[in-house]
Amino acid sequence: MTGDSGQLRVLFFAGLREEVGTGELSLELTEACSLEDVLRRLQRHLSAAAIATLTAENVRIALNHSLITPPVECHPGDELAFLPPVTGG
Amino acid sequence: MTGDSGQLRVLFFAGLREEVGTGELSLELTEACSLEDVLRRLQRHLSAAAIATLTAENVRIALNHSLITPPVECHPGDELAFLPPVTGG
Amino acid sequence: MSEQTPNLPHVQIRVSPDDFDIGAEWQSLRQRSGGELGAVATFIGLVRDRDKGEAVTGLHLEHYPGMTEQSIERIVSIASERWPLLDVLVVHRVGELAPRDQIVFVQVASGHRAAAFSAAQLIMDYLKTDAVIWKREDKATGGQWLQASELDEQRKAQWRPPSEDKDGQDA
Amino acid sequence: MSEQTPNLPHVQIRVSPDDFDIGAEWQSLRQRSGGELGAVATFIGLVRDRDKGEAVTGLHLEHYPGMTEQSIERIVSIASERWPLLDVLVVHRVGELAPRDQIVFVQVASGHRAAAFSAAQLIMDYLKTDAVIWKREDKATGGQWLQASELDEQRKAQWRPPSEDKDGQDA
Repeated sequence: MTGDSGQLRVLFFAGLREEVGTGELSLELTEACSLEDVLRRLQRHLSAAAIATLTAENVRIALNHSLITPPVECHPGDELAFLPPVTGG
Repeated sequence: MTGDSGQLRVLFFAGLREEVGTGELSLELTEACSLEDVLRRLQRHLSAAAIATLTAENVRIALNHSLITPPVECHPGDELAFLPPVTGG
Repeated sequence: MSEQTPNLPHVQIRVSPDDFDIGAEWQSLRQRSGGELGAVATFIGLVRDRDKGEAVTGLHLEHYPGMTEQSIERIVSIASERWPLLDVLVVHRVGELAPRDQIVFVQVASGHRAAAFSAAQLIMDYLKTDAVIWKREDKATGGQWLQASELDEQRKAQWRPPSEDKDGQDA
Repeated sequence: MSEQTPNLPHVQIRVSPDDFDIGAEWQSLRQRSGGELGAVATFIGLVRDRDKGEAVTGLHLEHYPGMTEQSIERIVSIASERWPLLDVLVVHRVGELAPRDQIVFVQVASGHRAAAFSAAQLIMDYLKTDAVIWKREDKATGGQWLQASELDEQRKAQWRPPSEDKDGQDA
């Protein structure tokens, strides 16, 4: 599940991808950091409106393909994904 | 639904066909007759054991493709069928 | 592409010794359907090679031409009065079948999945109890005419409309 | 013809832009199955051309490679732990689809019809609520990301095992 060390891949899907304007960002990471730190760093790249949609109540967060509930630590090489409400079938 | 006038077709299916030894018998009929009359006339062609299976509780009777409950009258040209328990699918 | 009245699905019932081709039936349904087709539920029944631990050598199916088709039409009507269906196909084979042979195919099309699934399942449950078809299962020890089981009767009874439900226990 | 442990069905999950061929999938299932195969329930979902009276011009489906397949595997496990299944195939398309296109195919094989039907229906109900897939429905007035409806959630909840049922109202 770990990719390039020193990077945190951050993924956005569906409506979040459209809102953010990209499906993927990479953050340089030299050590473990909290989800709050990640959001703080994302503010440099994204609009306040985009940050608001990422932290909406119905958005779930996956770390390395597993759903997680904060607080959580992200490590270099991890993949963090923001998932709006799903529906298949 | 009516066939040759003057005849009553009598049909036997599945286990009844095997028991009776044939799938079909024809009785000459000049006028309406009751189901009891039909059974009485069938006794000339069939064994007592066969008649017993025809009149078993789980055997249903159809006249011209419609399920009926005795008493019922059969007419020349009618088709009478003895139906053991069904199962499709 | 025929126009469909919502409550009058296109219905086809075939009872014959002929085998059937699932892919061809689906292509044919797709071609005659419009853009309102959203959900198709199907069921295929096959001859199993064992029953209660004994090898099954074959299945003999018998029908009453005319009355059998009528009995299946009635079953399809029960389903189509209950759910908004677009298309229903029931194919039932008769004659001599071998283990692994296809026996029955039910294909139900609707706008939405719940109607398609429920209708296909109701039709299969009623075929077990109400279709005018007889089956003899042949084994080395002889042939036996099958009957709908108590469980089959219970499954049919579960489809009883809530309005006929006296004790109000239906979920 | 592979040997199957009763509680471990042969499972295949495919998430891709590729269309699927119902007839070929059934032939392939038939070839890899043994004589214990008695019942196959399938479901096909298609893109409808209208929604709430408005024309639908297309459907855009998005997935999260790896996590999406995992989420569907979990759904199939719920079904296969509950019923004795022989074989399960789930094909889900992603990318740009047009009205009348095939979206999803679920094919469940079992010895008996009730298990096959129930499992196929549970899988479809859970795909609506739990599969990690996103759908944008495009109309002349714009695109809208879909969500599982309240009814979808209720349908999923109905599959809750009786043991988890606090008030004992399940039928």
